[in-house]
Parts: sequence; C-alpha cells; structure tokens
Amino acid sequence: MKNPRFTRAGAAAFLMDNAVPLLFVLISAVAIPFSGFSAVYLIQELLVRLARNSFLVLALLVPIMAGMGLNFGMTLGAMAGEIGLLFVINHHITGVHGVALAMLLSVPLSALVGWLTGIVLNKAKGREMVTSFILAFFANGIYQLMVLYGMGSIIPVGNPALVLSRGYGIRNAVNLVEIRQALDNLILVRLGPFSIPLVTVLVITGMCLFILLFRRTKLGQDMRAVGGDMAIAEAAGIDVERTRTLSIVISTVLAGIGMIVYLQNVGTLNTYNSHEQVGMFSIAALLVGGASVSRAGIANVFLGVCLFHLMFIISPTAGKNLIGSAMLGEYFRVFISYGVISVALVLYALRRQRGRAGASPGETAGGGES
Amino acid sequence: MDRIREFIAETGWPRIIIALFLLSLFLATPAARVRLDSSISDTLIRFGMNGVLVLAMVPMIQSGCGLNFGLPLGIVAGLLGGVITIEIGLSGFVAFLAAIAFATPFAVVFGWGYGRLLNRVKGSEMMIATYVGFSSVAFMCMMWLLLPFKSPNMIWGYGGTGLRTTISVEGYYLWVLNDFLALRIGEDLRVPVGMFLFFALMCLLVWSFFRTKTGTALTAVGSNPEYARASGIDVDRMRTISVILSTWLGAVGILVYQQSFGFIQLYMGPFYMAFPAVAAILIGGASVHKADIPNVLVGTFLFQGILTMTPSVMNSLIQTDMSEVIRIVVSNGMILYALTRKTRRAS
Amino acid sequence: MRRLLIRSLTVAVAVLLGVYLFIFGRGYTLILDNNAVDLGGTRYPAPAAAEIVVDRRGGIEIFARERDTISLKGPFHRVELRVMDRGGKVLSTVSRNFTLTGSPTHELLVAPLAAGAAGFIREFSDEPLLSAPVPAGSPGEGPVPAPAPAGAGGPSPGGTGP
Amino acid sequence: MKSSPPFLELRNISKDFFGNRVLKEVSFSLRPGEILGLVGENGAGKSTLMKILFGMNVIHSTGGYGGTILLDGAPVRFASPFEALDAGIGMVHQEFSLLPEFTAAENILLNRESVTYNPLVEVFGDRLKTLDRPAMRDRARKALSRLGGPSIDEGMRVAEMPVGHKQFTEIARELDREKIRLLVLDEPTAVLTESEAEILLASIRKLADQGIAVIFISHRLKEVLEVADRVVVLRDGGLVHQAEASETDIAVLAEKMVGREVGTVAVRNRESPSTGTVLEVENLWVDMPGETVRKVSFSVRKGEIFGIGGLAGQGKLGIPNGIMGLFPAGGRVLFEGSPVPLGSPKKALDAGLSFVSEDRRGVGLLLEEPLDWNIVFTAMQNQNRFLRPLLGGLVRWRDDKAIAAAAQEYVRRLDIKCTGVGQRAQELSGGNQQKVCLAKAFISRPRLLFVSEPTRGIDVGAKKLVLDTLRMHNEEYGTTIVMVSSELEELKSVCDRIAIVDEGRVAGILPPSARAGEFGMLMAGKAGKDGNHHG
Repeated sequence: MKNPRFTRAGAAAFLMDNAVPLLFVLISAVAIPFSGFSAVYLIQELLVRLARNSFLVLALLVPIMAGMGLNFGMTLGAMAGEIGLLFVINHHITGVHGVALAMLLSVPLSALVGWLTGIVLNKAKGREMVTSFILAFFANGIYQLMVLYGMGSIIPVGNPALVLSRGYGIRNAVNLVEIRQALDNLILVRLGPFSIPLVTVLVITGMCLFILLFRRTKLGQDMRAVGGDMAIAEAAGIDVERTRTLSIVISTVLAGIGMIVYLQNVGTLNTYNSHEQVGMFSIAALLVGGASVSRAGIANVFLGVCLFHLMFIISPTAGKNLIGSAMLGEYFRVFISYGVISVALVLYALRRQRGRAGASPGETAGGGES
Repeated sequence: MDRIREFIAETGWPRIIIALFLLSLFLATPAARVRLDSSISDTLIRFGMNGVLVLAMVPMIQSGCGLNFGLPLGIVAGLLGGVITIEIGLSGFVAFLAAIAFATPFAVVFGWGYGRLLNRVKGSEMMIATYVGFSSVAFMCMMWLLLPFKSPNMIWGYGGTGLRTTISVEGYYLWVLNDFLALRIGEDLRVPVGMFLFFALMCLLVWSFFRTKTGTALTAVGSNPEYARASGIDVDRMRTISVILSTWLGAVGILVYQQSFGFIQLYMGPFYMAFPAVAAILIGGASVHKADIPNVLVGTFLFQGILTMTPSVMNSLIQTDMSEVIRIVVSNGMILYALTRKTRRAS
Repeated sequence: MRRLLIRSLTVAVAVLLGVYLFIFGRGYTLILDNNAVDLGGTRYPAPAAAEIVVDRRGGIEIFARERDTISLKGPFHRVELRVMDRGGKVLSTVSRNFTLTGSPTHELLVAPLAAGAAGFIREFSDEPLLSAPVPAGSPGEGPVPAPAPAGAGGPSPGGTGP
Repeated sequence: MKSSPPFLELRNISKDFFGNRVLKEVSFSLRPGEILGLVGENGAGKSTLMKILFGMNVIHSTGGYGGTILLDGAPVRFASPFEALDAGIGMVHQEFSLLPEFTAAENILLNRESVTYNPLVEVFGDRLKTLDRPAMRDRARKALSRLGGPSIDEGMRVAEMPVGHKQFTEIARELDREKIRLLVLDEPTAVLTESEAEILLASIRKLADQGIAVIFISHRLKEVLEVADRVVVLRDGGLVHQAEASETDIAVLAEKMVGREVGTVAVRNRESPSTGTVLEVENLWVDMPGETVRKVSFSVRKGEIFGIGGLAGQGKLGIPNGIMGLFPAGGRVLFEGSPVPLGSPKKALDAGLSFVSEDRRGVGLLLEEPLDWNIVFTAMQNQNRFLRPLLGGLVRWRDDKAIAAAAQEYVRRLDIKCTGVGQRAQELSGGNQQKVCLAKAFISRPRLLFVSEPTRGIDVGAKKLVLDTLRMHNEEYGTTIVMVSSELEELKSVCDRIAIVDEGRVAGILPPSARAGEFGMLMAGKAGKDGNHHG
C-alpha cells in the first residue's frame, strides 16, 4: 500500500480535494499586504472569531455524518438560543449565570424544534438541504410572529428595554450588556500581545471531544451507516428515520448553545436577523475549510473559520486600498460566501452523479475475456 | 359529500385555505373601512406586475428541472437590459422594447450556462439553483460598482463610483404598459389593460411554445426523461432550452415589474425575488414537476391578492401590520408543503 | 428502573440548576438614597455624609440629599455603613444583612440604616425620580425589523458582527 | 451429523398473490450440516419460498401463506426477517448489501457491534454505548476464519476490496451470529471468477462440516451438483424433483427445470423464412447494470420472429437495450447492410428499429400524459408526423386532431380498454399499458421491432392478446420481430428460432420444437456444456 498522496495522480487528487481552502490561502496571501493590517492584529482578531464561531460550525458536523448534508435548519437552533437569551435579559440574569441559564433553557426548546425538523426532513428524503433551507425561512416567519407580535402582548415581557415603543414586540437590536462576554472574560489569559478567553476555549474543546467520542458510540456508527446507505442500514435493523431525526436534534441543540456563545461575545442581539446570517456564514466557513456536503471533520471547522474570517477581516480594507472602494470588498466577501457554498454543492452533485454511473460493473464492459 | 372530498383532495388543503383567507379579506373590506375598489385596483396592478415572473417558472418545471429558484439570474439579465436602455437614453414604449432586446442576449447566455450546469447536477437542481441565484446577485453587486456607466441619472453623485441602489425609470419607460389603454372605472378602480395584454401575450407565447414539436418534447422530458431518451430526444438539450426560456422570461418579467413599480432595484434587490414567484405558482396548483398557465394565473392572483389585502385590511382591523410575517409564513409554508409531498418517483 | 431514576434525577438537577441560576444570577440595581424619610411613623434624618460598602466592594461616599446606584447580583448581601460628619470623621458604623427579591430595582435608605432601624431596603416604586433605571443606554429602537426572506431586502452586506 | 434428524421442515407451503398461485404445496426438510441445492427458473417460486421462510413483510401484506414451517419440531411463523435471524437463519442476497465506506469488520458487525458501557448511557440510552473496536476486530476475524477462504484484512474498507472478497465479507456477516444454523446463499458465485467460485464452494463445504445447513440457490447446475448433498427443483411453484446429488445429473436437472409435459405448449410451427439476413450482431457488449452483455453474436432473418431467452440477470435484456442506445454498448450491429451507430436512440430509431421496453412504467410510458401522446410521441419527434405548419411553416404545431384520430385507430385495433384517448396512461391496467407501448412501436412503422418481456406483469387473457398481436403484425406487415422473454413457453409459441443467453453470451440457438432439456442445458451455467463429465 503506497500512500496515494505521494504519487503524481495522488497529488492532483489532493489539489482537487482541497481546491477551496488552497484558493482561500492564495486570496488571503495576496490581499493581506494590501489590507495593511499587522500580524498581531490579525491573529488577535482570528482568535476572537475562532472563539466566537467555532461552536456554531461544529454543530453542523453531526447531520453530515448521517448523510443529511448541510443543516440549513441550524437556524432554528439559533432561534431557540436567542429566545433563551431574551428570557435571561428580561429577568436581568447577569453574567456567567445568565449565559448558563440561557443555554440550559435553549436545550429543551431546540430539542423540540430539532425533532420537528427531523420529522419534516424525513418526509423529504433526497432533498434534505433545500427543504431545511426553506424550513429555516418558514421558521423565521413563526419566530417573528412570536417575538414581534406575541412577546409583550401574549407573552409578558417585564423589561422595558426589550420592548418596542409601541408596547409589544421585541426591539430589533437588543443590548446584551449584562452578559456581554461573561463567558470569555471569566478567565482571560494573556499570552504576549494576545488575550485568550480560556473558558470559551475549554467549552469548544469539550465540544470537539464530544464529537470525537460521539463518533465512537453505537449511535455515531449507526449515523455513519445511515449516511452510507439508508436501505442497507434499514435492512440491518437500524431505525433509519429515528437515527436521522436524532442527528438533527443534536445539531439543533448544539446550534442553540453555539448561538449563545456567539452572541455573548458579540454583545448585541439583532433580534430578527442574527440567526439567518449565522446559518449562512457557518456553512460557508465549514465548506471553506475543505469540508464537502458528505464529509466534514473537526479540522475542517477550525481551518474554515480561520480562512473564512481572515478573508472577512481583510477584504474591505484590501478592496479600498486596491480599487478605492470599501463597498467592493464588502460585496466581494458576500459573493465569496455564496460562491463557496454553490461550488461545494455543485461538486457534491457531480460526485453523486459519477458515483451513480460508477455503480455499474465497469470491468465487464469492453468485451469478453475469452 | 364525496364530491367535496374529491375536490379538496384534488385542490389540496393549503390552496383552499389561502383562497378562503383571501375571500374573507375581500369580504372584510367594508368592516375595515377599506375601499373595495382601490383594493381591487391594487390587486390587479400587482397581478400584472408579477405575472411574467411567475410565468418564468413554467418552462423549467415542465422540463423536470424543478422550481426555478435561480430566477435572480434572469432578473439580472433584465436589469442589465434596463440600465443599458437608460444609459443610451431611450424613452417611451421603444425604451421598453429596447430593454427587452438588450436583455435577451444576456438571458440567453446566462440561461445556456445555467442550463448546462443544471444538466450536470440532476437531482440536486433546486438547491444549486438557489445558490446560483444568490451568487449571481452577489457577483453583480460588484459589477454594478465597476461597470462603466455614465448616465448621471444612474450613478452616485459627488464622485462616488458605480450605480445607485435604486434608479428611477421615470422619463424612460415608466408605466408604458400600465397606461396603455388603461381603463378607469369609477374613481379608484383602474385596470391596467396594457399590462394585462402584454402578460396575456407572454402567456400565449409560452402556451403556443408548448404546442410545438420542441415544446412537446420538453414536456415529455419533464414527465419521464427515460421515455424521452428512448424516443430519441436529446434530454439535456431540451432542459437547456427550458432553462433559457425561463431565464428570458425572468428578464422580461422584471422589466414589466419595473415599468409599473417605477424603479430599477440593483444590488441586493433581486436577492429573494425567486421565492414569491415560486410560492405563487405552487399556490396556483403547480407541483414540483408539473405546471401550466392556469396555475400561473390563479397563483399570482391569490398570492398577490393576499399581499395587497393583508396590510390594508388586517392593519385597520387589528391595528397591527402583520403582512410581512404572513407573507413569509404563507410563501415558505407553501414551498415546504410542495417539497415534503410524496412525489411520483421517490428516488 | 435504575435508569429511569437517574434520568429523573438528571432532569431534577437541571431544573434545580436553572432555579439556582435564576435566583443567584439575577442582577439588581440598588439605589442608595440619603434623604430623610418617614418610615413607620418615625422620621429619620439624613446623615450629613456616609460611606457605604456593599459586599466589601469599595466604598461609596454619599452626602445628604444625594443618590447613587450600584449593581448587585443575587439575593443575599451585606452592607456596612459608616456614618460621617461633614468633615469626613466616622461617627458610627452599622453592618446589616439584607435580601433582594422581586423588583429588579431596590432602594437602600441610608437614614434608617444609620439609625439601626429595619426596613431600610424597599422595592423601588416607579416614581418618575429616575428615568428607566436600566443599565446601558437603551439600544436601537429601529422601525419594525428588516424585511426577511421571501421578500425584498436581503442580508446586509455587512460581516459577522463587529 | 448428516444422519441426525432434520431440524427444519417445510410442509405443504403454498402462496398466492392476488389469486395467482406461485407456490403449490412445497415440502422438504433439512438436516444440520446438509447442503441443499435449490434450482428453478425465474418465477419458479424460489424467491417467494425464501421470503416466506424469512417472514418478509411482502408475504404478510399479501395475505400470508399456507402450510407450516417446523423448526426443531415446533411450528414457527416469523413476523419479520429479524425473528428469522434470531432463530439462526441467515441469508446472503445476490446484490451486495455492504457499505463501501465501512471496513470489513464494521460491515460484518453492522448493527451488532460490540459495545462497552459509559456513564452517558444512563441518561441517553443504550445507543450511546462506546464501540469496542478491538473486540469487533476479533469477532470479524473469527467469522472470516470460520469461513476459510482468502485472508481478508478485517480493517480494509469494502470499497477497496476485489469482488470476491466482498462476497466472503457478506457471508461472514451471517457467520458472526453464534446461533447460525442455516445459511441461504442466493447465486453466490454469479459475480465470482471461476477460481474464486472454487474457493467459495470449498468454504461452503467447510461450513457444512461445522454443522451449518446451507440452501444453495444457483443456476450453475454443475456447481450445484458439486457442492450440494441433495437437490430440489422447483417449477411453476411446485416441487418437481428431489434427489440426492449423487443420484442425478445435469441433464435431468435441466430437463426438470424448464420442461413442461409435452403437448401443453402450442409450438410455433411454420416454415422459417429464409429470405436473407436483416440484422447482424457481432461481438456486442452492453454495460447494463444487472443485465451485462459480454460478447454476443447472432443474426436475424428478414420476416422472422427471433426469440431471445435465458434466466434473469444473464444479459438477455441487455441486448435490445444496448442496440437501441439506452446503455453503453460496443461491437458491430448491421441492419439491412448498414451499420447502426450504438449509443444513440435517435440513430437507432432513424434506422427503422423500434423497441418496446421491459421497463414499461420507467421507460415505456409517460404515465402522467394522455394515451394519444404516449402513442404518437416517438413518431412525431423522429418522423415529423402529426405536426401542422403555422405562420407559413415558421412554426410547427402539434396536430391534436390527427393525433387523436391515429390513437383512436390503435385503441380500436389493439382493443385497448380506456375511457378515451385523453385518459392518462397511469390509469390503465398493465395489459392495456402494454398495448399502448406496442401501439407506440407500431405507429412508427418499424422494419424491425425489439420487444422485451412483453407479457411481464399482465394477466393471462391480456398475455394471449399481446402475443397474438405480435404474431399478427409480423404476418400482416412482414415486420421482423426480436422478442426477449424469460418465459420459454411464450417464446416457443411465437418464435421461429430461439437463442438462449447465459452469462452474457449466446449459449446456443434452437428451433422452438427442441426438447425442454436442451433449453435447460443451455441455461445451466457456462459449465453446462461439459457438465456430463460430472454427471
């Protein structure tokens, strides 16, 4: 067994498989000098963003394992996290207590919506992604109905800082000052010019360990089997639908917690669009890290968050310094976010087609051997 | 009783609920002190504005490419046609036709490439179409900044670069269709006959296309690609033709929309425009792989009716503007319903 | 059976944790009020000056007819009050435990505390003395939220946050 | 062990699907360590019998079965395959059901993994138990070694394995169950090379020596005789022959497998037309999944009905599908002297060929469109008929009137039962759908017509009508017909000559009057030809 990576064909395959991350490294390498940012600044920024976003991206791994593709429905978990935070802000639960309570509250809520998502997606096998994508929009409508019209009128909200001046509905920007960076600043380690939010890092590490351990459980193995081939898994006696639902529940719960980690760092809740952006950017980041729709690992998460956010930090200034328009840089990064997802989806579909064609016994073609 | 049940099964619950909802909105107009005639007038205008965009769904659905979430690509072609016309400085009906003419080559080229792409990703068309739409809009955002347009009516003033986010079409092709043969009944009821005529023309075009040999082949491809292939049809070519046609209709659709709306919306404007159109045709009774002209007419009317009536009626009834939320719930709920229904071929 | 027990226990622990976080994580705004007050028929004069230490956190000097606020967390606290004259000389020291529940805003009345009377803590009644005693300037009261999907608008080209 | 009493007994097993009797009073028994060869044509009832044994859901949902299955003397009735598995009965299907991305060990232990406890189990349930990889590897290794055979690395991903190893992995999966007593192998050697098959047969013997009984289903009669202790032949749902392997031979089995009593079949009897060759096929290969054609040559005479028979999966269906361009194919096809380019349905149709597919619902029909569309579509698209010019020939529209009239004509001629030509194809019965498919082929006036499994899935009356229609069309219009069918009787009643395809090759061409045994021998696997040495 030769390591395929050392052969020429292997090298080409390696380049193909990692085209997206390599492209991002290239873009960043070109753009960093133009942005004029110092290395220290960039590294500190990346540290902040790693702590902020990694947990959310990690939440995407489980459904990919179960063959359900990119979980655009993670937005639903993010909404559950936001509702947890709204509760905490409403009752003035401050500091790390507030963060913990918001997480605790988000869990049953996101488990419930995750379970519902699972049921819907089981009805749309083979087009999970587009369905979860639309489901996220639909859920956003329900969320608005609840938060914009229900809260303050049907659901009592005591904290006037939350409520719109018309008397009901939550403001579209909620200041999270009472819990702002409560988790990050619990233990802040200074390392040379950098400060590291130790507790957040520990939470993320714990999460990685959980994913690694989870892969080694029976349920994790079942998910891999279901992701490999639903019919075979079913024939072996695995409850396919339940397994798929569980993978979505886990993802949604993690997304809810991840959203709280994210928001406590940001410090402001954009009540009506934080969750949407978060879904899109998390997926894009994972794909930039070299993950595909059917395969993703922890390394993809961290590499992806770094590369994607590096581009995010530098592109406006680089755009301004290069062409004299910061807007161009802004639009460039929006384009890249969507473009990356498009490319990943196309590659996945192509591979799936090729797999289907390759299922026929190729060796028999080309005439008989006698 | 059986007949009612059959009717319900055939029409589908969501459609009936939506139709009843719209009907109750119309009935509630007196109680809400909203003028019925102006409501109808608004509904009619929005029906005409959006009709062609919804019509753009038909060819792709019929050829089996699924719901055209990539509509923004066609819209981008239409926007290009629009801004080129303004740059040249044409006006009146000629300007409108010129805009269509300028948009056509873009639509054909975009549609061709988009069709080729969709042929290679059969089975995942809808998700990829969505992101092709998003990416093309994001790409054009950069282009609007970079393209060398000069007309002072379109570019940012004071040394800014690039085109403005909204450009007025006043003095170019504003209301060229709306005002053509417009009918005034009473004080507030205006019927934009010209726009309807144009919409009807487009419907006729699509309808007659589906009666030609190619159109027939296209329907067969959507109905059963294996059958079509065994009958000697080049399936990929038919699909590409349908995508080009859909893209072109999208381009024409946005121009019709603009001449009534009054503005060209650039940058992120077209971003989510596919969703209302998709929802409309589904409400009209289309499924993910079957659609016809009546679906377009019924769906556009119901959907635009709700969008027009909810703000005015609901607002005055419960003093709350919930139209935005209702739109989100109705349109995405409808798409979700269509996606989760058992399809003929499960694979 | 054993598993059921453990599961119920887990849920119970989660609920208890929630209750604990709810009670002990709750933030309060305490208004320190050094005015003369009538309490239970007795009038307590305001001391000329006082230094207040809550939970052994720094001292706040407060003169007569002055107010100040501090943020507290959780229900149980201890206050130490040093009653001073105008020159800053400590006349007497009072230490008391007090409990906060209910309203997120409470008043600590310096005058009765200095006199050693009970009832020096009371919920802040919503008199228009101070405008909304909520931390941080109230954030953006924009119009109704930005239009969301399936409609116009779109994600702002902005980034992932600040 | 083979002298010990039977542990499994099937008594008078009967089954009908919607009035159609597919199993009639089948009885046999099995002793521990015995290998039973089960032989029969497609549709003889082998797979239905196995489905009954395993308690598959299709059996329950279609009204159960008659008779009793006795396991260790006690009657059993499995509600699901999992119960059968628990009772120690395992089955290896013809198609692999292995996950390519999993290792051999993971596949062997799929859903039966070794696990260890961890505290999370108490809260989240047993599925959170940790996999015990070393134990899994041990178990897999043990199962594989129990089977003997090639040494397979239990840590290797299945995707990287050669086909033979996959088959062993598949069998090892059943052997991991401690209680396994009966193993059903369905065509286990079909995908193997000859040497691999030899090794597998040896392994099967080894298993039998350990006391595991085996039901060995195969069409390769030589292999059956080589490995089995006893052979059972099913035909038309009945058990027609049962013998010790040492007391029978291939010729007898072949005869029993396909033979009908003489006189029940109306054999086609006419002067075979000899007006010259119209279609010549040389070294054709077709890559059709499940019906691979390896190397096929034959020629068809003008005006004849040429039959192609053989067992399912041997490649007979691949021949018309390949020539008509529906699957990748190669070789040389000459029609009326000029070559037919392969790989393009359009070119094959233009050459004057036409095809009625065996996959009626998948390829043959536009289920959601009306009948008249179904009938005229191919002719319209390829021959520009049923179109009328519009705007001075600028556009050509469908001529709906002409379409309806033409369709009406065929509805009348083929006696298609429908409410009208506007009825949707999916609402018709199977037989009428088949007639629509025939009409579609006839209307384009082909000079050579391929008909694939024309009577599959339609009732007896409709069968006769369809065959009569074909015969009539052949006689009246002189259309050359190539008919592919699994039903030998049908071929014999219609065709002038019959080719039997086996393992992707033409095993021989016989006149319809040939003895059943002769056909049987041609179907009996590639070793059939020299089978007499073993008999």
